[in-house]
Parts: sequence; C-alpha cells; structure tokens
Amino acid sequence: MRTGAPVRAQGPPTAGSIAEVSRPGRSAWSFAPLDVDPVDLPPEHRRALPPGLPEVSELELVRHFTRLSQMNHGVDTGIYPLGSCSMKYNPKLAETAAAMPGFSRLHPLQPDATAQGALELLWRLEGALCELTGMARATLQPPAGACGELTGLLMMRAYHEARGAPRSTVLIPDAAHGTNPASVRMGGFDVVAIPADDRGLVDVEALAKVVDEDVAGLMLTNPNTLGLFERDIATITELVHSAGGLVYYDGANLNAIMGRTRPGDMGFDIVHINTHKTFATPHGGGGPGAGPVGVVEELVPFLPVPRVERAGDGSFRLSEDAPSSIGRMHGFHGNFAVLVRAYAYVFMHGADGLREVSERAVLNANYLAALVRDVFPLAQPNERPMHEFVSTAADLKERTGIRAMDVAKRLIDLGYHPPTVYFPLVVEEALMVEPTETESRETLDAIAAALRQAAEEASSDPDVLHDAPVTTPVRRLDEARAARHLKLRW
Amino acid sequence: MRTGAPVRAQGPPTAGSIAEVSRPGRSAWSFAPLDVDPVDLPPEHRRALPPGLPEVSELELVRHFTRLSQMNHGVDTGIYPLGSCSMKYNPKLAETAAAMPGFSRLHPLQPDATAQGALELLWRLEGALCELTGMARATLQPPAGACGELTGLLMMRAYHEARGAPRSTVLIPDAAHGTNPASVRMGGFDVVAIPADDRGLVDVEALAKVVDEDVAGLMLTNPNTLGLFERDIATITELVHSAGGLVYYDGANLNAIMGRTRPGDMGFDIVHINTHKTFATPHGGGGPGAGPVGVVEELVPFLPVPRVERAGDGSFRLSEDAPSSIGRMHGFHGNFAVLVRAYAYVFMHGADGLREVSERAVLNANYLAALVRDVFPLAQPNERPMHEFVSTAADLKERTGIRAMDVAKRLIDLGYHPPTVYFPLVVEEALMVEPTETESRETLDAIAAALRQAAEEASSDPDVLHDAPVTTPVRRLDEARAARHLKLRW
Amino acid sequence: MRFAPHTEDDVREMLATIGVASLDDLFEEIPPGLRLGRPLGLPPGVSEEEILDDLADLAGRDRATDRLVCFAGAGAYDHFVPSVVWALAGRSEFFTSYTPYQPELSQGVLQTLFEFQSMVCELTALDVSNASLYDGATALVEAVNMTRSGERSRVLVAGGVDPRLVATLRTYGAGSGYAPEILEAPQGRGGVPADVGPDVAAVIVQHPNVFGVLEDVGGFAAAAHAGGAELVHVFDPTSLGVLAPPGDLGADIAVAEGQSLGNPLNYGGPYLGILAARIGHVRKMPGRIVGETLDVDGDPGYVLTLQAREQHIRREKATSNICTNQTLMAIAATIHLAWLGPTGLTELGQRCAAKAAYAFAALTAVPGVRAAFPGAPFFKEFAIRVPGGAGAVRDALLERGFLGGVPAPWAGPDVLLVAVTERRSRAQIDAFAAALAEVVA
Amino acid sequence: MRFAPHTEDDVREMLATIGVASLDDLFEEIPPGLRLGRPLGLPPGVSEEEILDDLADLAGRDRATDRLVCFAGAGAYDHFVPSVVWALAGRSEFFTSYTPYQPELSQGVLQTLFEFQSMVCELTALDVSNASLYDGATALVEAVNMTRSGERSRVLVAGGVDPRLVATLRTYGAGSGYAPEILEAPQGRGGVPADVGPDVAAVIVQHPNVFGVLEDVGGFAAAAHAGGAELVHVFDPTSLGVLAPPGDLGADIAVAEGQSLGNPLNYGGPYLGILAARIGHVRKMPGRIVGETLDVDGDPGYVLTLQAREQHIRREKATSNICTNQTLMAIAATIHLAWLGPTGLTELGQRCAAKAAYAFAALTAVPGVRAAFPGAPFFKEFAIRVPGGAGAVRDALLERGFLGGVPAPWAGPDVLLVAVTERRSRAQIDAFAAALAEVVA
Ligand SMILES: Cc1ncc(COP(=O)(O)O)c(C=O)c1O
Ligand SMILES: Cc1ncc(COP(=O)(O)O)c(C=O)c1O
Repeated sequence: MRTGAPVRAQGPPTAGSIAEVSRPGRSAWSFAPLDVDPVDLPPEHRRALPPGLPEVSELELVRHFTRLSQMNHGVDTGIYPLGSCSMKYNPKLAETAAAMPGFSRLHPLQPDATAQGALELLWRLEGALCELTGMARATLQPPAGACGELTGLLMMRAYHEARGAPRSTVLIPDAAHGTNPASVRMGGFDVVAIPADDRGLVDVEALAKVVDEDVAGLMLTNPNTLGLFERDIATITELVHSAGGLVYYDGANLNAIMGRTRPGDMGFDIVHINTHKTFATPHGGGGPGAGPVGVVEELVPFLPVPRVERAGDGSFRLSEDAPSSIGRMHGFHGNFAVLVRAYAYVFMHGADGLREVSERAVLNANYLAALVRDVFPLAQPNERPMHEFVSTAADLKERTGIRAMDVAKRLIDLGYHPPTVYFPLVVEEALMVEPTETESRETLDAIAAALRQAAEEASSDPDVLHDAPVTTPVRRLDEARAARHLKLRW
Repeated sequence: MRTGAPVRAQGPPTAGSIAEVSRPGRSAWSFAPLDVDPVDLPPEHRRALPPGLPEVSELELVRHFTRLSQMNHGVDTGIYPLGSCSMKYNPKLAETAAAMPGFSRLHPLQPDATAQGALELLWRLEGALCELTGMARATLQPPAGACGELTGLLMMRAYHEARGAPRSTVLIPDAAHGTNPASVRMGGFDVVAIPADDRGLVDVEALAKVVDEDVAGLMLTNPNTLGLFERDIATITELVHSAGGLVYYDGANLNAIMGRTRPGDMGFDIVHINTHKTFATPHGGGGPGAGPVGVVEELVPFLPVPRVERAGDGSFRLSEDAPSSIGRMHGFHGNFAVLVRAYAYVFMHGADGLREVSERAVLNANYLAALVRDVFPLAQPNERPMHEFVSTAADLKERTGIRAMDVAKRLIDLGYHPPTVYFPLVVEEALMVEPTETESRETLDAIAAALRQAAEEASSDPDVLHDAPVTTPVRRLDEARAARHLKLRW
Repeated sequence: MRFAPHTEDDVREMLATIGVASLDDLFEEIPPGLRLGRPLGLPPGVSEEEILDDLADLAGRDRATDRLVCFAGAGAYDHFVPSVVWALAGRSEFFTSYTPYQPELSQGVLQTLFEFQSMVCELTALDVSNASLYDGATALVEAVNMTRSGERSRVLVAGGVDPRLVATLRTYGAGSGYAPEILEAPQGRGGVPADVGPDVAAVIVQHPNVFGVLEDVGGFAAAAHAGGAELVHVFDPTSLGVLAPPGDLGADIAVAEGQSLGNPLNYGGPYLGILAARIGHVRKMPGRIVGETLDVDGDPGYVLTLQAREQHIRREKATSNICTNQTLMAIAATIHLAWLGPTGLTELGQRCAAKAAYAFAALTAVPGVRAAFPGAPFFKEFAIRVPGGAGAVRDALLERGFLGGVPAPWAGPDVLLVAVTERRSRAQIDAFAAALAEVVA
Repeated sequence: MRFAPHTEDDVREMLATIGVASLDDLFEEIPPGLRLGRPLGLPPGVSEEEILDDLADLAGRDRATDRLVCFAGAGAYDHFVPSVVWALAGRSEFFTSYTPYQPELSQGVLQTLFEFQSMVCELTALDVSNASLYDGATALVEAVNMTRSGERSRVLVAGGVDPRLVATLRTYGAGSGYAPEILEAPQGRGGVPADVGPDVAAVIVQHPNVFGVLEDVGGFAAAAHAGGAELVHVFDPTSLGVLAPPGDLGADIAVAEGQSLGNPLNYGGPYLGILAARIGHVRKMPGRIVGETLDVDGDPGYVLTLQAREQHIRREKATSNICTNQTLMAIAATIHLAWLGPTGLTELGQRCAAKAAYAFAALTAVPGVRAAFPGAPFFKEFAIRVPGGAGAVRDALLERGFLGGVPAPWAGPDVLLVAVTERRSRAQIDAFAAALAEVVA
C-alpha cells in the first residue's frame, strides 16, 4: 500500500537536538568588521566563559529547523478542529501586509508624527471592533485573550473603587475556560462558580441566589463553552446590573455570532476578542495573539494607556493622559504586527463577509455534529450547537473501554488532527469540535468517516486505538514521567 | 522503532490531483470591482467555454501544494550529491535581496535612467565573472548553461564566418554532458567525438589526428566529467588554436578550481558558468538558472545584445549597437533575479571566500571517495578526483546482481538522496558523487556508512535493495509504461 | 560570509583520511604553469549585513513600478500576484530541489508539473504541453525547430509579431539554417500570406499581437495548412479567459510568455516559456515532459517521460539542448492558475480589456494624440501616436510618476505602446491622460 | 475576499443533512430582541489587491527605521536579523500550528521550545526557563508574582529600572495587592536598599539599566538575600556574550525583553518575554514549560509538562492566567541564537559596546551636549543632556534623517537616551554627531 508519507528528512530517524549537531569551531554568524576601536568593559562586569550555545553552520541550522517543522501539524497541513480555538485558514496576504517596512521597521517610541499610518490603522481597527461588539471604545493593547480578561477585571475593580464601593467576587460558570478563574484571581477577586442547568445553560435561579452587593461582575462566553447560545442572556445581564455588577464577555466564541448579534446588545459591559481565533491571525505554535478589549461608555475612563486619539486636525496621537486609567498592560502598545493582520482580516471581509464567516462556521459545526452525533452523542442532545459542539465518548468507554484520548490518537493515524479532548471538564470524556468556516464539506465528510471508523474499531479492533498513533515521529508519550523526572533543558 | 517520519498531511494517503479537489462554484480569486464600463470583445474572437481550470478555495489550494512540497526532497532537507550539479546550500539572504522591489518590480523595458542600480549590478557581476574565469567580457543573458553553450557556439560560427572561413565540426569528448552535442547541433555543426585515454583524460594523440581546418572548435569541461583535471590542457588548447579553432569551457565544474586556476589561463576562448551550480542560486525543481558566457578579447564583437555599457559619466546603459553581434539569446536580458542572487553569492564570498569554496568542495569529494572507494571503486583508481568522483558498481553487479540503481533506491530508504547514476555513459554502472563544500564531515561519514551498508546488503540481504524504496510517497515507478501509455495531462 | 562548515580539526583529519598533507596537495594535478599565482582580483568577502546593504543601495537606485505607475507592457506586464503564489512556490522543498531524476523523492515537483501541463492544455485547447522553457522568445524558437525538416525550412512571420521575438528567431536561425521572413502587416495586423509554398515549415502569428491588436489567426492557419505548413500561435495566457484558444483557431503549436502567471517583472527574468501542441508533435517537443504511471504496487505516480527526445539520452539527435528549464516559474504559474480558476481568469481578461478600452478612449481624446491603428480591435494593450516623439514623451511622463509605455520605433518614431492591466484604476488612468495632455501640450 | 469554500449546493445539502431549512434557522436560539436588525456598520468586503493597496498606503505614511537612521532604544532595538530566521520560523508548519496539545503532531514546536529553554539557561546561567511570556514588562510582572507570598508582599524597584516596566508593575500590582516602591538612584544607578525587611518579596534591578548603565547586581542581590527576599534581574540578552550572566550575579529570577533576538521592531510587538529561574522556583513558574520524556517504545520525545501549574488544570490556583504566549517569537529567537552561537553573541556584544562608546565620545564632544551621568559605565545605550530640550532636539534630528533617541523626561527635560547597535556604522555615527551639532548650535 502506498504510504503517502512525506519525503523523510535526511539521516537517521531521530532528529537529534541542535546541541548534538553542534561542533566546536563551527559558526553561521557574520557581521561587518568593527569600524571603531574596540572597548574593554569593566573587568568586574565581564563574562568569564561564553554561553554554551550551539555551534553550527548555516546549512545545518536550516536543515535542523526545516526538519523540525516537518514534524509539526498546522492549519496548512490539514484540518485542526480544536474546540474553542477557531483554527481557521490564516490568509497569506496578511503576511504580505505585516512585512511592509512601514510597519515592521517602526520603532515603538518613534514620535507620533512619524507613525501616522500605524496610528490610523489602530484607530480604524478599534472603531471596527467597537461596531462589531457594540462597545464604545476599546484598547488594542492586551497581547492575548487572558491578558484581555485581566484588563477587563482590573477595569471592573477600578470602576467599583471609583464608586467608593469595592467588591470582592466574580461569578463564572463552572464550565468556563481556565483563564477566566485564573484572571479573576490575578484581578484580586474571589471566584464564585455558577452551575449550569440541565440545558447546559446558566441556571438563572441559581444565579439570582448568588448575585449580591459583593459581586463585582460576571464573566461569560456566549455561545458558551458547550457551543450553546445563552438564550436567557438578557435576563442574566439584567440580574447582574440590577445588583450593581458588570458583565464581561469572553470573546473566544465570537466566531459564532458576527453580524447576527452583539455582546453590547446582550447587555455586556466589557468584551475581549481573540484576534488569533476570530480574525485568523496565525497561532504561531501557541502565540502570538492579541486580545483587544472593548467597553461601554461608562467604563471608557478606565481603559489602559497609551490610547490612540484623533486630534481636531485629523492627526493621530498616543495619549497617556487619562487620570482614571488602570495604566499599561504591556511594555509598549501590544502586539502591533498581529493587529495589522487582524485589520487586514476585518476590512477584507467587511460587514457582509464577517456575517458570512459566522454563518458558515455555524453551518460546518452543525453539519459535522449531524454526521457523528449518533456515535458520539452531544453533551446536550436537545440543544442546537453553534460554531462548535461538545460530544462525549462516555458510553463508548462504557461499552468498549476506549477513551476519548484513544479516539484522538487513532484519528491521528487516520490522517486528522483530533479535536480538543477532556475540555470542558464538566463533560465526561469530552470531544470538543470546532471545524471553522474554512473547511470544505469534503473534509468534514472525511473526518466524520474517520471518527465513525474509530468508534467502530473500538469494538472490532480496540488495539488499533490503544496502540495509536503509529504513523507519527514519536508515539504516545509518558507525560507522568516528564513531570516526575524533570528534564527541561539539555 | 521510532519512525522519524514527518507528520503526514491530512487525509487519505494518495494526494489526489488538484482536479480531483476541484468543485464547481468554488474559487479563491478576488479582484477590485471593475471601475470602468465593461466591454464586449468582437464575437468572432470570444472564447465559447471557459477553460477547464480547477475550482478550489484558497485553503484547499494551500493544502494541496503544501502537501506536494512535503513529497519532495531539497537541499534544505538533506544532502543532494548529484554529480555535475553542485547542489550546495542556497543562502537565504539571496532571497532577501531578490525580493527587493527595486529589483523585483523593475520592468525590463524601463528607460536605462530608471534602472541604474540593476545595470550597475550586472556590470559589476560581469566584471567579477571575467576576473574569475580570465575572460575579457561576458554576456549574462543566457538563462541556463545549455543556452550558454549555444551562445558560445554561435559566436564560434560568427567568428569563423567573419574570417571568411566557415567551419563545420566541433570536437567533444565522448564522456561529455548531453547538452554539449545537442548544442553543437543547434549551432549548425557536426559533432566529432574524441576518445579518452586510459587515464580518463583527453587522448592527445587521438585529438591531434582529428584537429584540422574544418574544426571550428573543441568543447571541454575541466575538471572533466570524471572529476579529473585535464593535465594536458595547455597542449590541448594549443593544438586546437594552431589549427585555427577555438576552445570552449563548459563551466559546470567550475566549483573545483575557483581561485586556483582560470579557464582563460588554460587557453580557453569561451567560458560559460552555471550560476545555479557554482553560485548556489536555487535550482527550483529544475530551473531557473543562468548561464553567463565570457569570451576573450578577440570574440567580444560577437557577444549577444543588449550589452551593459558604462558611459564616460559613469552611468550605465543597455546597448544594442554591435554590428558583429550574434543578436539576442533571450526575450529580454536573461534571468535577472537569478543574477541578483549570483551577485550576492560572488561578492559575499569575495576573492578569499571563492577560493575556499573550491578548496572545501575538493576536500569533501576526496574525503567521501576515500571512505567508499574500496566498495565502490573509482572509474579511474589511479587519478585524484577534484570536486566530484565517479565510482562504479560494475563489480558489485558482477558479484551480486545488484545494480547502481538498486543502491540508489536503497540509499533513499536509508535517508539519503542518491548521487547521479548511469552518467557518464562511458562508465558502467556509474555512481557520480558531488557532495559540495557545504556538507559537514558528519554528513559525509553518514552517507558513506549508508553506501557501505547498501554494498554489504547486496550480498547479505539483496531483496532490501530490490524492493527499495519503501519509505517514500510512491515506490519504484514504471518508466517504460509511462512512455508506452502516454498520460501527460488529466 | 562562509557556508563551508569545516573546523580546523575537520580539515586536518579529513586530509589524513585522504592521505595528503595539505589542501594544496589536492590541487597538484593543476600544472604549476597554469596555477593562479595571486589572489583573485575581487574585493574580500563581506558579511550578510554588508552584502544586503550593498544590494539595498543598488535596488534603491532603481525607480521601479513600486514607485512609477506602470503602463509599460510589450511582453512583460504588471499583473497582480496573489500572496499565496510565492508563499507556496517559495517552500524550500520546491525551491532547493533539482530536476526530478529520482522520482520517488520528487513527486511534489513532478505532480505539480503534471498539473501545469494539464492546465496549459485546458487553456490552449491543445493536447500536450511540456514542463516549461526559458521564456516566450525561446519557446518560439523551439516551436519553429519542431516544424522544420528536410524541404520545409522557411519560416514566415506575421508583421504583428514582436520584433524581440523575431530578433531571437534570427539569432537561433543562424545556427539552424533559416532566416525568418517577415510578412507585411498593413494597419498593424493581418498580412495573411497569399500562398504558402512546399518549402515553408511554419507560419507564425502573434495574437493579440505586439500592438495589442487581435489577429485573424484562423486566416493564417488556413493559409499555412493550405501549403502544408504548421501554424504557430504566440498567445497571451491572460487573454484565454475571454479569447478563443489557439487549439480552436487552428494552431498546431502555441507558445507564450508566461510571466503574467505569478511571476514578478524582475527586469525581464526569470520568466516562463510555455509550449503546447497537438498530440502528433509530442515526440518532437523540446524539454521535460512529465507523465503519469504506476509504481510496483500499482499506485499512481509521476515520472519524466519520453526522455528519448532529450539531450542526456539522444545527445546530438535530441529535439533540443535544453536541460535546466524554468520549473519554479511553472510551479508559480500552476498555483496562480488554480487561484484564478475559470471564473477568475475570465474576470481578469474582462478587466484588462475594459480598462484598456477606457484608457484608449481617454488617451486618444488628448489633443494631438491619435490611435496608431484606428478601428483595430485590441485586448489589454494598444498603440498611440504622440507628437514630439515616443521616447521624449515617455521620458517626460517619468517626471510625472508614470512609466508611460514602450516606444515602438519600428512602427514609427511617434508610436507608443500602452498596456493596461487589471491593476490600473480609473483614477490612475485619468491622471495618466492628464499628464499626457500636459506633456504633449 | 472570502475563504469559506461552500458552494450553493454545499449549503443546501448541508442544511438538509442538519435538518433545517435555512441558515437563519441555525441562529434561531438568538432571541429576536437581541438580533442585529441591520448590517454591521463596516465597509463592504474588498479584494486582496484592494486591502493590500490600503495597507501599503498606511505603511507608506509611516517614516520607519528603513527611512530614518535609528539611534532609538529604551527597550526595543534595531539589531540585524539574519535572513534564515524568518525563512525558517515562517514555515507554515510552525506558523499555522497552535499550542502543542497533541504532542505526537507537535514535536517540531515542542523540541524547538525545549531548545529555546536550554539556550536561555545557557545565556543566564540559571536552571530553568519557561517557553515564553508576552514581553519583557509582563515577564517582570510574572517574576514578581513568583516571589510574593504571605508576609512577603513588598516589591522594591531600583531607580534604574525602566519606568515603562514600573508602570506595568503598578497596573498588575493593583490586582495582586502591591505597589512597587522605587529606590533612589543617585547618578543614574545604584541605590542598593540599606536594609530589606521580612515583608519584602523582591528586589528588582535592571542591568544594563534604562540609561544603559551597568549596575552592581551583586550588591542588590546581597541586600535582597540578607533580608530573605529574591533578587529579580532584568537583563538584555544581547549583552550576555560580554556581561556576566544573572545566575553568576546572584539573581534568583531573570527576565528580559527578547525582541533583540530575531524579532523586528514591529512598533512594539509581538515581542518576547523571557523568564528563567533557579530550579527551586520551577513549580511557581508561569506559562508553558516543555520537558523531555519517552514514548511507549522508549524513544525520546517532548511534551508540555508541570501543567498542574497552569490555568487549564489549576484554574484560580494557577501560577498565572497566561495561555496563548509568544511561541513564534521564541522559535525566531532560538534560530537567531543558534545562528549567533557563542562567538557570534560575543562579537555582537563587543560591537554594540564599542560603537556605543564611540558614539558617546562623538556626541559628548558636541558643544553644549553633556553626559547625563559622567563616568558611569554603559553597554549599548547611554544618556546625554541636550540644550533646548530632548523632545525638540529629537524632532529637529528627524528633519535630518535621524531617529535620534528617546527622551527621558523623568530624568530631566533635557535628557535623551541614545542607543547604538552593531548596525550603526562609524560614518552614520559621525553624521549623527554632525547633525546634533547643527541642531544644538
Ligand atoms: C474560552 C476561552 N477564553 C479565553 C481563552 C484565552 O485566550 P488566550 O489563549 O488568547 O489567552 C481561550 C483560549 O483558548 C478560550 O478558549
Ligand atoms: C557538464 C554540464 N554541462 C552543461 C550542463 C547544462 O547546464 P544547464 O542545465 O544549466 O543548461 C550541465 C547541467 O547539468 C552539466 O552538468
């Protein structure tokens, strides 16, 4: 049988670390000859021995990292249906834009007069994000979603303090993403978990019981972590507002609703957006991202500095003067080059395009769910998922002992990156699937067939799942051992 | 055993053609809306049905070609020791240079005044190539070596005609590369093959017998196709000159002698250089290349047009006025962007660096030869090879029935791209090996070990050679069938 | 800057393994008299930052189409290249590989070339395509070589064919033994030969021609075929979404400059030579051809085929001497064509035609400016007559930020060729017309 | 511009499979009252060529360091980035992948991060590094969080620490419950705290500091340790080929802005937060950490480890909320560090120091220009006092083509920070001094 394996890189199968490739006396660097007198730094400050960096030729360097790249899966290699991550196609044109010297070679502390293009880009993007989310102003400074959350929570804290009534708790659903509670703590609040009802939605009764004068706010994502739209959202935000609290919208799932509804219209006061999800800025193996945060009028005074402001003459400037601001969340102005890509995405799609993005994202998720829900039941069989769905392998495990992880690893051998597994924690043997709008129907059919095959093999040929993966650079890795015998460097 | 295989692209093993991916109604293109009135072309000229191009989304396009790229070996993936090809490291910095808009967005018919940078680059490169080869002037127009050969032969023809004594034959060694005789024919000459003596060098006696008034010239590469330096080259060029002929230097093997000796000093009149070999311009899967041709003073009038000339005021221009010129060999000025990369290579290395390139290239070839010559004897055991060597698997075939091709395919499974096989034709079961200077000693040790293992397996386990390769996207392909049942398009 | 990885220890130990004392010993076969007794007369090597600074300085001295609004064409065009083309063609597995001599390690390049051949056949409505030639001009040379044999040696060239192509034919013809014969082209087109004799191998027509004008290819084909000669059609790939394909017009062989498909202007190269023909010609075709076959397991795969045509097998009897070709440009063209698809290619053609028509009206409305060939239908390029000489006008337009076209001296000192691609906006065209009005006022 | 591949047939058939009649039906869970009854107030979508033209127009309005000779630093530096860095880091298998949750499909990113951690440890002479944080400022915040517990809550900051870092600490401190306390820095450096009480968690020193000046890190460390507090050292990675590493100076935790390692200026981001510490701190470290382990066949491989520290497991008890980090920048830094190697990093440091020293002499020789801190040793940046105000002088230098540094108002209205990297030539420095002389004359 034709293997279909890509061409294997040169040499023995194990890709040694670059330290193993290193040979004393080799090098790749080159610099212009020193055209001034050398200087001696004060002896007490000098380094005794040079750092133990690898010594390699440029070709060895290129081969090493080319080879490592070949041992990695990306969106360009195939579907990457991680729930809650919106792993969609990253348009190549965004790279063309980000590489323009006017952006890439701009120093963050240049005078505003020399950065008018960059500042106008940020201004326009802020405006677009506000319209998209129904907010008044936004900061583009947070370098990722989690930082956006903390930014929002610090604004909550400043808001309540400004009103002379500090509050100490923040409510989050028990299914919430881990960054939510972690951010709440870093914001100096205590977490109060709110339960879901049997629809998998916020239990409004239960919520009503816990909402009080000590509640600074509530954090929600909508659609929620199960991919379900919180139908009672208006009641929920109203409840919190009536007790003087604020409501935070975790924008990780914004890909479901663009052009259909807006967090602002649902009653949210603070919204973050993950540009690396909704706006397809490349995830880069785990980052960079950007986590712009929009707020309602009342909270504008608390936004971080610097902010982009437009002067009467139409020129733009970075302004630090905002007495009630929480201050700066980043060393400079955030992940600018990521925001350039987000700008390209937002304005290339435009009003109609963004609405279509969400339409197709929801279409794809519902289609894939329809193809597999009989073998991998939805966590909430009676609710319609939006841009993603959560299935469970619990009964498969019941029947066959095969776990979600086994299914995931088998999928790899069948040629597909698995969905998110074991999140949300509230769902047993969870498989959280977000295909995104850029996947074709054929690809959805193919991965559905692979999922069904794996489910079928769970009874007919369980070992092929237990042993999986066998087609990868390495097979299942011992994570317990990694934590027990720490080897964190060569 | 750890497979070390790269991550396999999504989906079933066979990568369907893009026509199979195509779905009616899909598309990736986008254009600005038409901002003028549409026009109707005359009916008699209109196309009835649109061409049957594939219809794919941009992500499908990206995945298809990303996947195809993964099914290909390149210098960045591993050693690529094709004899006579100088598959060395292609410096990434050359791509930075070629991408500069001042070069990449320059129209070939712009007025010279707007192309002074490009013209000066060509002027400087021409000068450097002349110094490197010992020629008076050069044309950078030929887009590859074979075209350079023809350029040289057409100049030979023009030269003899100008002297009122047209000549009809050109001498080439029987081991010469196929482009040599083919170019000779296209130049309107007949080929007269000259034999090698038992040293594998030009048989000077035999040569003397065939050199006469009808011989327009001789084509040679030195070091020759066996990688051996033609020690009698001075006598040879003298012989041809004395009969009024010209001597052409095929520069494919220039990587052996830079800074050590020059074709001009050996008595050659015309020299071509393969920039995609000696100067590491990327081979691009089979091209583009560039084949600049240098000539001695006497032949300068015959060089192609346009030529770069420098005016008194130091400005540069493209000149067409050269009454004896053979004319133009290319639609414009040749593969300019390739020449930019060649310029980067030549001037980055400089005088000392180019000499070192040849030193290390010859060192690597001799080292590898020393490691394998006992199992794969040199075609000329008593001669010292230079930048490449030709071994033979003839006795291996004798003993075991294993052919050079089997060894090559086994090498693939062992993780290495094979050397050139079955060239030169004059050597039985030839393995022509050119490691180039950019390979490390460890890599040479490793491929030598693989070659020795294959030779050993030829007796111990011949089937592993017969069956090879088994680790590749496809296994041995039926070339006879391809030629019998022509399938040249979908 | 150095790329050889050898440490001093490496060199010493490798020399020992070889059994020589020094690097110089490795060069002792070079007779002392021939050794270069001095360093090369080149500057010393420099670092990456220095060479890139030097090249940036040179590039900065050019005033290219990133700083001039381009209305120049005449065989090389300022079309839009989508970012995806080089993001993919630039992948090092394509970029740093060579001719696929080992097919098992080269399926990526081979399959891409097979898809290139297939798309070229779809474009041209012809049966077979090769895997690329150097450029459009040399592709024409190769096409002519395919047609000539024995008695049939003459080559007739329509008057509308680009003189650069004719000049290239003339150069190569000197070796092959023919001189291209140019036919009269009244009104910048036409000139179908009255009778084509038995000694004629090929009739060449360019459509759209060097003036951008549409030719009666069918008429040329009929004349050629009546005389038993072949019709070689020089086409523009960007026109084939809207113009009838060579195969439908009676062309036996079609060639093109493929630069417009994914390749930057690059001051003239590397470009892409495209050659397609009827199946009967396949064994006469030059260069690489990729074919589909089966592997030992019966799985489909791709190889270089019909190699018996090629120089490395056939040597002096080969159909051509070409070896290294323009594969990377063919890869870029394949990606670009797949990005366009049938609708995109049609949209592209319609945009070029519409904008050229708009520009033609705007420019010929300028007092003193006239159409060089009134009433002649054209695609994306046209010829105008400008007072004061084409060169002078072009230079004056430069000062106003426009690369205002290409003079066509062979057609008259006042003839300027103006090309208008989909990249030109109405505003740019209006500004160009205004600038021209100033210049000729 | 659209990327969703659905044809109309696809949509129809997919809806049928789902069992709904229209796309709208998929959104019916959204209460009518909340539906956006109008199109978004954004411009309509545009094509690739239009969006790139728009962005080129914006980029063209900036006057960046490709058009200004850069002497600005203050935390972001114009170092040379070799071409290999992005040729490799830009490979789509890295670029389009996400956090390596499935290690078998992510060995490329995981091994690269393991190598990054290893190189950071080699640079800093500390035991462990994580796999990146957002930037230098937030890395400092995380370092402080590692040190605070129970009684020990105060944070002392040396006067030479960049005010942008202090401002960032202040913002995050509001949530964590501390306000950074700034120590006096006579002469732009020093200010080792006399006694560090039992309530102090961390003492922070930046070396080289915001004025480029070298600090007595050992002294700060001694003081911190005497009081049982931790010493957090903010370092410059480009200095560690020539300056003693944090680990040797007594630092418990070292953090840095890693922009100088392979990352373009990018108007401030994405940059690279580096954090390394002594092994005892490993379970308090924030963010991803990669560890080596074995697979079921006993072959070595890499995984994310100690995840019990992280938010997705530990939730509110996590050491930090960070999830998405700056992996791609860490990959670029890894490649750049491997390109430099030990000798290259040393050469880099020597060049920066030598050129800064040359520039210092040249600039302070300008009449009216004085060293802000005479006699203070510095690395690649230094502070001068200029007549007429730093801002005004900086603006006047712009007209002469120089990005002449960064004003340091907190140190005085006339204080200008000048950074000199290996990229600056003697000629550029001389020209800069001449321009400054004109400006202040
Ligand atoms: C629901 C949710 N919230 C927040 C985050 C955190 O965003 P980031 O990773 O950009 O910090 C994520 C990312 O996975 C998420 O899925
Ligand atoms: C000895 C020799 N001569 C000529 C050529 C032809 O050069 P090109 O492929 O650039 O046309 C080659 C290329 O393989 C060669 O090896």
